[in-house]
Amino acid sequence: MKNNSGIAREKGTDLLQVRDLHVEGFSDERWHPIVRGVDLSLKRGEVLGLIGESGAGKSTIGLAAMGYTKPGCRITQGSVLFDGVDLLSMTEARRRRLRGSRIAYVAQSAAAWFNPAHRLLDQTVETAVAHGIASRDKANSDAIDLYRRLQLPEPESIGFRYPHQVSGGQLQRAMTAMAMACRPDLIVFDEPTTALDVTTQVEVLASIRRIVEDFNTAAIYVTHDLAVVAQMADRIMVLRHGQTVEEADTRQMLTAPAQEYTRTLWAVRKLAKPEVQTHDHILSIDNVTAAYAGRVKVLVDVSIKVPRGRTVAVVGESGSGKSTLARVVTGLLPAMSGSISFDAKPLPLSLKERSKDLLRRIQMIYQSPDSALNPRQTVEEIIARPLEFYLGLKGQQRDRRIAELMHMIEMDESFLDRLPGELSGGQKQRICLARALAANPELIICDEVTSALDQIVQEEMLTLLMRLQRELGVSYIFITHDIATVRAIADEVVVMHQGKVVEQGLKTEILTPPHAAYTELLLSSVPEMDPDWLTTLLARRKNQGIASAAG
Amino acid sequence: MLAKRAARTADGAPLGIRMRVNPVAKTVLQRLGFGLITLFVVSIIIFSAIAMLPGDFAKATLGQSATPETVAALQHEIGLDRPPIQRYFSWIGKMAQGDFGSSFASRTGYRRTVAEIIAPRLYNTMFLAVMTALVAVPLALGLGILAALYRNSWFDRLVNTVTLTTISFPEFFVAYMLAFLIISRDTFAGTQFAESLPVWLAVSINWTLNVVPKFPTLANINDQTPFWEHVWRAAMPSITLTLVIVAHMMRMTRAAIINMLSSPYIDMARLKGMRPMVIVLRHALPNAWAPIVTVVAFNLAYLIVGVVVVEVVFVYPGVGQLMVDAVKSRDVPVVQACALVFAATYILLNLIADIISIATNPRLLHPR
Amino acid sequence: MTSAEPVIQTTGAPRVRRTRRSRMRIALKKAPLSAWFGMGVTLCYVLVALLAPLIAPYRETQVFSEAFAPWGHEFMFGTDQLGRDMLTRLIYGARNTIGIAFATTIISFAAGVTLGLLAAMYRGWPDQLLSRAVDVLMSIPSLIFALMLLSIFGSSITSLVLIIALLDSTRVFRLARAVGLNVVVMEFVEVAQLRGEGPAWILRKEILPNILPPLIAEFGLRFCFVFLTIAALSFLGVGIQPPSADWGSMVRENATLITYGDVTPLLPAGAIALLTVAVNFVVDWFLHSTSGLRDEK
Amino acid sequence: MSESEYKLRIAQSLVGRGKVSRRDFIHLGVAAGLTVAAADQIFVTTARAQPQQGGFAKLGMAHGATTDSIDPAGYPDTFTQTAFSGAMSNSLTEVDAKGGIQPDLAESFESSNGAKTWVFKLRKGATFHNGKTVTADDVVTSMRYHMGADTKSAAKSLLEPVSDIKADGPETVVFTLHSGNADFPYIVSDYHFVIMPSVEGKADWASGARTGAFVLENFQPGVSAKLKRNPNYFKNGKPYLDEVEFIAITDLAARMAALSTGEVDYIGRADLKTLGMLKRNPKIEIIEITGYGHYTLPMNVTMAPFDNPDVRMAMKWAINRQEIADKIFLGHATVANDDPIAPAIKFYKNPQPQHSFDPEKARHYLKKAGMEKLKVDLSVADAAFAGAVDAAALIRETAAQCGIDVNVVREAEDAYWDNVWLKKPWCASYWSGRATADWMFTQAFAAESSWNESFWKNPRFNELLVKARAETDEAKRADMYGEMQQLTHDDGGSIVLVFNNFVSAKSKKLAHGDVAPNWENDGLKMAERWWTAEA
Repeated sequence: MKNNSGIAREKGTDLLQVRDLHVEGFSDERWHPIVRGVDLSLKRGEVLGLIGESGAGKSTIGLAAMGYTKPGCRITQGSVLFDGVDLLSMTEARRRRLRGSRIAYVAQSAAAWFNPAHRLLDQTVETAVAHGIASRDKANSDAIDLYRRLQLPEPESIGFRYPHQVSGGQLQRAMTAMAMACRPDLIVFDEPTTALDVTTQVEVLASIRRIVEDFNTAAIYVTHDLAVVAQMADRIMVLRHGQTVEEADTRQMLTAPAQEYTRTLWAVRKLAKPEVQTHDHILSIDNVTAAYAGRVKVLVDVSIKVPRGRTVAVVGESGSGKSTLARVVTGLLPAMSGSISFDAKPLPLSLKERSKDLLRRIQMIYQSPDSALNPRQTVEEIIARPLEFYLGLKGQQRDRRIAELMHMIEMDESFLDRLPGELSGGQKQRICLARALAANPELIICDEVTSALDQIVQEEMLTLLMRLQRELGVSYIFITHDIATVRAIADEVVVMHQGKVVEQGLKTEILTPPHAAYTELLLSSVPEMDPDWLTTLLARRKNQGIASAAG
Repeated sequence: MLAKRAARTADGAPLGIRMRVNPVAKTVLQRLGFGLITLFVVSIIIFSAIAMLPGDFAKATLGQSATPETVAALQHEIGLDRPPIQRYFSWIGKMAQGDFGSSFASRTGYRRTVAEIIAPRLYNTMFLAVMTALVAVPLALGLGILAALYRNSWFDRLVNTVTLTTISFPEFFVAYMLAFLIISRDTFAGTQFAESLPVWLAVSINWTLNVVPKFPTLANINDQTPFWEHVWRAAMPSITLTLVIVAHMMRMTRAAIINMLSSPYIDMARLKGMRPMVIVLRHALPNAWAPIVTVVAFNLAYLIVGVVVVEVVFVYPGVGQLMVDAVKSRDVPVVQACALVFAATYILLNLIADIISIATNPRLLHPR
Repeated sequence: MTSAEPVIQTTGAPRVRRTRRSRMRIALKKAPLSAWFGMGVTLCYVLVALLAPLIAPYRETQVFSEAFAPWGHEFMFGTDQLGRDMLTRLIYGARNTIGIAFATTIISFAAGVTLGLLAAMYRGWPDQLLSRAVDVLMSIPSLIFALMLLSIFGSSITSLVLIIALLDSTRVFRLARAVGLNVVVMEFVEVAQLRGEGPAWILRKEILPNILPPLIAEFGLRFCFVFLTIAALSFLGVGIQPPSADWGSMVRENATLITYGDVTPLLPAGAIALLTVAVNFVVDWFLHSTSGLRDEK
Repeated sequence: MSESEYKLRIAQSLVGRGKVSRRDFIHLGVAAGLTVAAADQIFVTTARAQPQQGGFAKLGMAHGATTDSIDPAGYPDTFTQTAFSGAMSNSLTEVDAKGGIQPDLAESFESSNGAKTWVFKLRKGATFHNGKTVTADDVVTSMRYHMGADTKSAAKSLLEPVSDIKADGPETVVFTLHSGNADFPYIVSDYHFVIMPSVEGKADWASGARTGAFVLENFQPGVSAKLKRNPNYFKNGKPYLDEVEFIAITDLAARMAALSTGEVDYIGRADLKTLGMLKRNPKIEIIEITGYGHYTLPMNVTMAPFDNPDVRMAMKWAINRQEIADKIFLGHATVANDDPIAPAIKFYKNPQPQHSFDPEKARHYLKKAGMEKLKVDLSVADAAFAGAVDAAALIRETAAQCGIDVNVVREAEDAYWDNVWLKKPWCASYWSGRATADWMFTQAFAAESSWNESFWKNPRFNELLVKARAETDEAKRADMYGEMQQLTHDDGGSIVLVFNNFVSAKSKKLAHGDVAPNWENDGLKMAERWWTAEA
């Protein structure tokens, strides 16, 4: 990896050379190009970062480097020379022998990529044993050693657990151990920390970086997050629409990107909204405690006030109770105790007790538009329903309003008879927004509405939301885990941790020190566009003795 | 904290004061409870159904020639003169003590208990079911796995089409066709059809027919039939049933495995350089057990509960025929007992399937 | 469920606007040979069933003097034991058998899907009650139970249809409930609930369209199994009433001929089998193309 | 006749009983001037024709149910009748192959007092299977088992004419009848009236100890019954077989297959449809006996529309009996004329005119009944008789031409005799026939009979029935029976379609003498009368 760790790394001979790679994928009954003529080369012990938006073809290239394509894809052209041999022209049996032993893979979501039926240890050593590299016993003790190096807790016994019994961060490290089991020459990391909380991400990044350095393994690190890749890679290649945009050393890329496109990759970070303080509250949540049937309390004594026409950002990691808060406000999960008032009137806690008009005034938008939109309804049907249901609009009136709404979300009417499956992620999220707006709401709860989107799309979405707030005076509760998003949109910020409110107040108050301890941990864990950020952070934490928050 | 607790769970060590019922035990207890209720309701339904059927046992046996006094005398002897609700409660009272009661065919000094009537039949039914299952289940799983492994190959298509065809015919038709094969051993050579064929073809067909063992078309066994003869005599019904049930299980095995093959961890196994057979057997199959076991349990239940047609065709004395006979003669205690045996079989097999589903799923077996 | 989202993100390719009909046309164009075969055969059957009086050379029950006439010009497949034209019987058999099986399946689906989805939506005690009731029904051997019920209510076509539908609806219930459970947790259902929609609307507009593929597939399979059930009931003597021609009874009546290698009983049995295989081919393809279930390579 | 020839005759008869070996016989034959080949040929034919001892037979019965028992109060069908009555037991008399009555367990019988008193003398030395000697008391107890208020016997009505039974010493039984009945010995030959040991004054049926040719070894209701030879049987030389097994094969196709594959040596009620194909099998013989059995379609005359005699007559003319005989029974039947008395039975007189298919006449009678159109339900199942459903389909077609809409209701086979027969207004039925006109009429047409399937109560008919029974003048009796047959033909509620032939099939491994016409399975006595033909 990078030399700044102090250990001199030997940059050896060429290990991997990809030439003029073309990959196609089959969808909508046609073959579409995914990768269009990409070249890359990698030396032994070198880490290459592949970065781009979704659809840029970065994961496909990562897999193609192993001579592999996902089902429904095919390599149509090019060569992949691994250690001088073309992976694409060799027999399947030979490729199989290389995979796992000399080239290994670490996937984004370890929970899905680990076989749920087998213990971690069995999966870790499987490659070594199957390829005849080590005996079962030797492989076992080596695996335990790897667990230890990766700072997994209880390295002796953790291997006897099943994947569902360990946390996401641990699983990601176990998968790294699995990839390391045969001491491969090359590991492809495919967004290994994207699904993790920021505080966990720091730990995993540190572990991965160390072990790759220790064994001098070459790596391809695929991610959409420039700040993350900056910590890991020696060189970065920016991809777009399956083609190389630019390629440069990490530092150079960060300080002086040659292409305008590269700059847009951190677009959201540039958004910043000046906050406005208001004392007219549309919603006030007082001492609310909530729990799912018979389980532990998910929200404990939470009080939050939402100013009219403004945005409250609720920040927290998974398990902090922020999504539960949304369910409590909508009445899907009636609070056990406490009260909620809306527009200065008490709001019935349960959905069933709320009038149709009350329901209309509070709308919600979800993180994943895929599951929030009925895949069997056209855009028109989706937007029209609230108009008919709440406002009783029919015929021309209805059509006119639909056109207005489409205009509001900056989409044209040709989309109206499409199905959600035919829209991009950003477009889908806009439809969700239009559906919420159709009800003429006063408060919209946005639950991680941008976190599934690419940076540029996120930026557009956030800008749209802010414009609508200016024009319509609608209030937002904006639930997110991303600090950049908070900076971009919030007036007030609520920090939540383990079902409790840690801190709340105006945005600038919260985001500038001094912080509460948890806020400090959260904020400091957000990667920055500085290749030395991780090294510095780890050193500082070591000094301060901050305990790792996530195991 | 969390990790430590999970570790102890994985090691199987006691979990401390907070009692956590083993998920398997919990399921078993819960399902057995529901099972008892189900049996109770089944007994009521069956009892009412027989009560609604025209005629009763006395009329059914005496039928044609009986004078009203004769019928009344017999009704009194077997207690049919009491109101149905009273009869039901006295029956269930005995049932609760494990007494299945006596068949209405009993007479003074000649008691035929339901248990002694059902026992040999149940043995026969179980014998046939086990014998068939021993062949059909491994065959179905094997074919399903191979079909999944070589999906869309000619082998896959062949297996699919053949099994599909066998379940597309009525059961009794399959049975008669098999019987025809056996008869053809002796008679094929003399038929007009054989004469119309070229000699070489007729000869080879005849040869093929004679390679088939001459299975008996009559599977009438009794309690004195020796074991291997029982196997021999039950061969034809067993083959028929195998043909009928293999398709379902095989197709489900294939579908479940192929379904698993689209999981990310299968991609992972491929990226780890595993051989296709290893991928199917070690990575896909363990996760596909639940649907496979469910469909296997369903078919095993069918082997016990639903084979009345095959029993009739091959004259195999199983519980199915017994129950039909008993319904015919309105022999309520026997019908009730058969229905309960069937229902219990169904419930138990489903329970076993559920237990296996839990046992093969670490998420359920070792909750966090 | 939301399999419409392609796994592969295409780059920059303009998305084609499609109507439902054009989507269907593309799917059809892609259908394998077996599916085409299946659809062709099924269509033929349906046409034969609908047009029976026009196609059939004779009346359904018309008796001619010669019983067991050989195949030939006058009687294409010969005559049966009473001297009725075999071809005519087969054609009318299609009408009766398919009609009854169709009616039965429709009823069992109407009941099974409605109850199954209600159980999935409401959970709690309605679900428990319905599920346990279905357990009870399923634990009674269905063939013998059908036999008893038919003896009680008489083996008219109406009671035959209703009884088989009742016993069949248990499996439909289970399937509908299972697939329904997958859909009710989707956020778009929650959206509808938040909007304040009534359960009937949610069921019809939000859930049902999303579970149609497995239900339609199951419809095809159950439709075929109804044939086999009716045939088995005919075997036990309580099938469709003569002189209506139905394939199950026709096989049964001539079953003894099989033992002597006579092909006559093969015709109705073959008719049942061919349709079952055909429907299964269509169902296989349909399931394959609508579920994300992808056979690679 | 030379001495050698005479010796050969005797030897021949001995061969028949299996007492002379082939070698000895050929030796004798050559001595009598025959060639070795000729002598051998004679040996073989004789051995086939004459009963020989030993062997084992598997007999496939068309019936059998799990509720079957050895209780003679029941015996609902051919399985129990052939196995438990015919093979295992004896009645006082039996019907021979020519339809005559012969003493069985009785040695002789005679009547007095205008056929009102009947005296039966028992065979000496006849014993039960448990070794107990048969006494007159056993006979009295056995017969009383079917009599009295609390009997559960299906044959109760047969003994209703009996006023008293008493033992006269250990070997004589005296029956006193209410009125004279010249045919009484026929009645006691019924398969229900088997003789059982008397234990504490009660008939002991449950132990299975009877007098018959075979001893019950194993019985599984609804499955099979295995019996082995009774070594102490009172009839000399009988039975020939060492062992018989009765197997219940209710499925027709299964029965045919079982015979074809040699699983069984005999099947009752063969499938007529495939008889031609079965005949081609060189190992199999068809046995066809013209019996007393007939197929009827009883109309309940107490229910509309059949309470109108003209409707009944219209129905009788609306049926094509010849077509039914040809198509359903494939010629194995004789067209009947709504008269249940078979041509072979004494006092048979064919009533006039012969009913046949005549739409004109049918419409005429329908009009006479004041109807233009008629819609009736015909309840059938193949349980009534094989082909009943098809016959109904044919009737539907012919009746339609007479303006009668016959709705064929296919009933469940399993409970047909309980649910349909004697319950539905019009159904199909089968009678295996009775050996005398009186018996047939008394059971199926007498007003008080519980088997009066058409519920027909014609006063003149019932008056004649009683008179004819006691009449000793044969000519007067003939007239009376003739009039009764005409009455059933003109007014009766039963449509008698055809007289059937008992068609059964056997493997050539089994041989038999003349087959009795009274019941199926050689008068139910096949186990006792048949032998294996293998040399």
